[in-house]
Amino acid sequence: MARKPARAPNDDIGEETRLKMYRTQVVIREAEQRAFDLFLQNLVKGTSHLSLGQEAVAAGFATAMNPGDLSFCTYRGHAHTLARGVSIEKVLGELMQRDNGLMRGKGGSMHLTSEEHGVMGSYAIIGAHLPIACGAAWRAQYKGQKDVSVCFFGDGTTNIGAFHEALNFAVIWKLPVVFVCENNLYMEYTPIEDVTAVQHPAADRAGAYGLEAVIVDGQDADEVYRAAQAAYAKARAGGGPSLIECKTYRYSGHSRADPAKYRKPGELDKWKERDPIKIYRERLLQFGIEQETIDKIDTEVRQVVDDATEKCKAAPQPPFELITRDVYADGGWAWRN
Amino acid sequence: MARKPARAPNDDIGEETRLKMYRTQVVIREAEQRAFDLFLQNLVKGTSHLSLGQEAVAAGFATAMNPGDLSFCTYRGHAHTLARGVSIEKVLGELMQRDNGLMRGKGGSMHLTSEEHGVMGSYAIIGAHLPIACGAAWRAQYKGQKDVSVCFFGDGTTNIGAFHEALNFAVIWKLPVVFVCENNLYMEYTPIEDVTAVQHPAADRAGAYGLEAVIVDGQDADEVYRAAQAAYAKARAGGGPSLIECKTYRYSGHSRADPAKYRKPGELDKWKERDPIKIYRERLLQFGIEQETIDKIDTEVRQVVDDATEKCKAAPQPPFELITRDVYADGGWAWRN
Amino acid sequence: MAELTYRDAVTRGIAQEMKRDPDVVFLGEDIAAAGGVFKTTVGLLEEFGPLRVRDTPISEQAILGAAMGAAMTGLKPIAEIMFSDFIAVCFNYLANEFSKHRYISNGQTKCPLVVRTANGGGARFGAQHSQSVENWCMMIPGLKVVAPSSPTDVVGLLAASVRDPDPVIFLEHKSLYPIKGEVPDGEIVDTIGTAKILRSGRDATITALALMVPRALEAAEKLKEEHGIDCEVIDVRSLVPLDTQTILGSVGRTHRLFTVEENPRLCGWGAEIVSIVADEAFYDLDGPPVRITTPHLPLPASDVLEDATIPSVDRIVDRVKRSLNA
Amino acid sequence: MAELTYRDAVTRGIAQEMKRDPDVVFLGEDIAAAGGVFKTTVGLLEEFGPLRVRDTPISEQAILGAAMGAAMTGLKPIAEIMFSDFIAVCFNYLANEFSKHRYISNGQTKCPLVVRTANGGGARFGAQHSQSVENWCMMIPGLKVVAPSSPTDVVGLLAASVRDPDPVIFLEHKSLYPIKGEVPDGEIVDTIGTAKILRSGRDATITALALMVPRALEAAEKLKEEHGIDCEVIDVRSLVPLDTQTILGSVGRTHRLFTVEENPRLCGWGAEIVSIVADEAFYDLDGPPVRITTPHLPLPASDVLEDATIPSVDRIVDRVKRSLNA
Ligand SMILES: Cc1ncc(C[n+]2csc(CCOP(=O)(O)OP(=O)(O)O)c2C)c(N)n1
Ligand SMILES: Cc1ncc(C[n+]2csc(CCOP(=O)(O)OP(=O)(O)O)c2C)c(N)n1
Ligand SMILES: [Mg+2]
Ligand SMILES: [Mg+2]
Repeated sequence: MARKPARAPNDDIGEETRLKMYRTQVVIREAEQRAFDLFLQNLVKGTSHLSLGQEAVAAGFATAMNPGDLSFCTYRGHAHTLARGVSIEKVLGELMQRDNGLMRGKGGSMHLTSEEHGVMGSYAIIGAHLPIACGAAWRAQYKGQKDVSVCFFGDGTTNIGAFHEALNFAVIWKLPVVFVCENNLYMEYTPIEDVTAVQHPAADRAGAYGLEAVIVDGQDADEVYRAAQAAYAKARAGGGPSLIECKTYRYSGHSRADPAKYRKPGELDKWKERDPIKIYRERLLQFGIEQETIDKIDTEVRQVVDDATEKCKAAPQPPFELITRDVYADGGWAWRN
Repeated sequence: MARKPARAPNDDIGEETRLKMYRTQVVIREAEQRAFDLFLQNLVKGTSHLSLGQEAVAAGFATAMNPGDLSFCTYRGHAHTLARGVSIEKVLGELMQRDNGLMRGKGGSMHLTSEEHGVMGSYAIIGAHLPIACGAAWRAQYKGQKDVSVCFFGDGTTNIGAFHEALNFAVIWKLPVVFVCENNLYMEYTPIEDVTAVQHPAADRAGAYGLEAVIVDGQDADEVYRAAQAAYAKARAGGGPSLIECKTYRYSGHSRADPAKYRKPGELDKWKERDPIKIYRERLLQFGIEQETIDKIDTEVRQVVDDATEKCKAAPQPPFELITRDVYADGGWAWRN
Repeated sequence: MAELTYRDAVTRGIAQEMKRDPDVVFLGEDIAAAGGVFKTTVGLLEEFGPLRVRDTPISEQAILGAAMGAAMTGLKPIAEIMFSDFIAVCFNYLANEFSKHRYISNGQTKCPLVVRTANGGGARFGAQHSQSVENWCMMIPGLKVVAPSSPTDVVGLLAASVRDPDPVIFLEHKSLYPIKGEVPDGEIVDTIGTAKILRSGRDATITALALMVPRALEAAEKLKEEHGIDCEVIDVRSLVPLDTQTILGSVGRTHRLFTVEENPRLCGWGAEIVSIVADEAFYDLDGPPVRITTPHLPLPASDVLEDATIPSVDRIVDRVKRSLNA
Repeated sequence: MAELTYRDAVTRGIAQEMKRDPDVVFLGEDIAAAGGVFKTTVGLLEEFGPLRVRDTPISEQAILGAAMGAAMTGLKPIAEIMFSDFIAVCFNYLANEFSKHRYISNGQTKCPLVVRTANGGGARFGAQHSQSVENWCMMIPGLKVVAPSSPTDVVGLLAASVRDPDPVIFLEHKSLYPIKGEVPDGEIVDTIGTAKILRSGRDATITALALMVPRALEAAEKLKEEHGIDCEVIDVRSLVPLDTQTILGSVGRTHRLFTVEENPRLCGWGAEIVSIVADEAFYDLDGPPVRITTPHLPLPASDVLEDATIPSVDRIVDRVKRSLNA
């Protein structure tokens, strides 16, 4: 069968990137779905915050990054961590608090960190990582390094003080940092509109920092990718920070404990019609990519998730000696002589 | 000599109110000037933050208040405290940390509080009192009481997290609170423009909370008074909060220790041309008030300040028994049995 | 008498006080429509309406600041901070504002409010959602600090906290929410500042708080059965005011002191108690006072690691036994 | 050797380290153009330029957050928090973020930063600008906490803090800024975690920190001259790591322990030291260990009241004398 043209006319993204973005979204979808299954089996410990439905945001921003760019995530950070190339096994292992986990079970699902992949941490105190991302960007600026710091957070985070301090700080110092608000309409269980003075929690605040209001369709990875590219380019060129609000929706509850009864009737179904992976499959076909290629990605990813699951189930618990390790830089915890 | 008409045509403020506002400004000017003299004599202890040059803001907002309205001030709160009718002796006594002080020397100059005058405290941690004022306003709303909570703070305060949280909170709950930013161009020693992403630190943030941007000439008590009246009326009518930015300038240093070398050349002189008391004297004359009446106020106030000074100098130190008093509501400090 | 969970006791305590006094209002994140992330406030919105039970944005400073301003002017707010770890983002209100304003104002103002929060470990939530922060609160002059260990104490101490004219930090232990206990019918009001001797004993005094109380009791049983060591167990219940009389009295009888603290070691509440006993009952002590604490490190998330970090029944048994046999 | 104020020693310490290492950067409110509200940073902007010495807005969370992000990725930031009381508005960074990230990440990340802040009373600034918050810092696992009492220690310990691979809270005492001392020429680098015996004595050990050190020394002189009591005075210098060997060694010789703490009593650092000594050196002690602290209350502004609140030379003398004569 003849191959359709890889690039449609006027397309700026291209096949290779699109396939990468597709695979990333499938990785997130499958890994998160597996995480959900595993905690139904009581194999995921503690809490867990899934990004099912929000995959396009993570995929778009990560795919547009260069190696060396830095991600700062929240407790809802599995997606962003996977999107930077961290292995599914390590992520699931951490959720299962096994020794093969990304932090060997010491951090848990809310704190995924992989320095070698540029995932500079997942922070579970709302808003705290926005100033931290500013600091990383300040380092880049000071050292003349060209990496961008990208900071992901939710709509609810726009109402905490640290958000405000970070935005002002980033602008006055013209830092190469990109703030990404994933507006999924809810904080934990409370609709964001009930507790926010403006309609667009991030975009309507941009002007308070002299920034442009940017709203992106968070269900369309291409749109996200383009917005990310523009913001990174601006940051790398010394143009300072951006604040981008992505409209999206989470399919699962806020965390493992949440049955999400607060949803408006029909809301979930309406959003599922614009499922990011569905949208992206159509996009790929539209740009001439074969169904087979797509199916192959799906199969491959599922296989990786299955393998990872087995490895995690077989992995040992972390050893007790980890408890007193790495409090301080000497590797130990001695607060006295 | 025939009395000139007390009200010029179309005037909305009237003689009585104007005389009150004038007297309030003179009280602040004279008392603050005296505080300055007293700390040159080493009779004012600790620190002190004067409002010389900013008198019109305090006078305008206080004069427009009803009894029962509540003021929440900062360390730079002498002006707002005096404007609510607290005696000069008590204020100077507190600055001198004497037993006749408003809090008998226990609080000091940064914490002037007079519940009976509606001065619900002066807060020395930047931004902390904005949420507190929201709480007082919430009580009024909940109890159906008609008082307004008025919260004064500086330009520098608009960059701290609590500012952001309070503004959003006040708007979503539609609280009867008025936020007054006295923009005197500097935080302590740093020009506000060097550290703020927008030109008008408060007004340019109003939109982030769905509020109208209001900028007022803080050197003109009438303008301030009108803005205050409008905001209070809106609050009392259930219309929710306002954020008002008053452009003003402080003549003295930030605090007693500060020679204010950071001023731009000529800046102080330029502002002194628009001295609020000078402007207001002219305004009174223009509305037909006699020079004599004005002079009499000046003389009276000076006398009160002189008398207060003598009383404070003669006042004893606070007794040691105060140290362990009023930590808890039982009047004591017992943390154990 | 009805059997109630610690979780439902929280709801009952709040409801009891809101029914009694219309000035009691309640605010926090996800507490109204959703009934709280720990389901401790289910039904309160329905019972008391949206003016008294209010959902807030994620603005902990606004929550505590608003509670303070309302308390200063005539309400009796209960504010929820979802996890006690988040006190760190609004610590200024505890450390500098509602704790100090009465003093600063020379007694003019008041701050009768309660901050309820889910404290402690055991849920495998990791370093930022599992801390025991009782010492963060105890060290601040002007606060009262309460931490119940049973459903009945939850109701009674919560009622006492709401009625208290001073700011009270009310630490609920998240691992105790599912435990059950018999709770008397009708209104329950306890007294803040009173410890309770839950088990009498002659050989040693063990002071404990919250989740550490059932563990200390179980350890005492084991010590008795397996080693013939007879421990008195005191549920401290209230760190401020601190019932030093009960503790000193007990040490005067047993001559040995152990503290079981979930907060990490340095400057924990046990240090304070040891320093009081060592000073005032030095000659009563027959051996060193010993602190059994979470080690001075952040909490690991993993279940096996977390369980090995927070004081366990076995650790208590072992430490007491070794110490008394030394 | 040159005579230097404690204030100028801060400047010298920062300058020494900024000269040595271009990755050392410095940020805070009014620290650059104005040279700091305590004039501890005069001339640094001129010497190191606006890229390394940066004025910030009043955004303490942004200051500490930015310091952390910079530290994690390769800089060695020094952040100033103007008054230590303001740690309360950015406490989350101390309590939950830079203290825990290395642990949370299983050793992947680092946070080599220094938070400098003006701590302590004596300036008649009242309850929100005079506190001693050493226990706020000491109680957080993952932090190091240093508090120098002399100009030489300021330079040496500040240098050590900047070079330390972990986050260090560096508490300067605002009432010590004007004191003078001889400071050696050339580079000075001290060691964190070491206490210093500043005066040998046989009858009792007094541990003190920062402003309490000169007071303890003066008290020791008086106790010797007026009452024949010979005290050993230890400048603790570093609360974390804590040099327990020096303290335990001293108590082993003197058999009595006093702590002189400026922090208010409950959960103060002295409680921690007492609890260590009472446990590990119980049989060395000839009498109760005694804590001399600021009482557990907010600080009054008035000079006479403030002086009567913070431990004074006379109070130390009196307490030690009464205790040893008991
Ligand atoms: C300071 C703080 N307050 C509250 C919480 C509890 N909490 C965790 S997630 C969350 C909701 C966050 O909403 P949003 O920012 O929209 O992110 P989302 O979870 O929707 O991705 C809340 C309130 C927290 N972790 N930290
Ligand atoms: C949280 C906090 N940070 C810093 C300070 C120190 N400080 C006191 S006043 C001030 C400047 C405030 O500027 P602005 O809000 O403009 O008020 P102004 O003094 O000009 O009236 C600063 C930084 C403080 N008191 N609290
Ligand atoms: Mg959300
Ligand atoms: Mg200002």
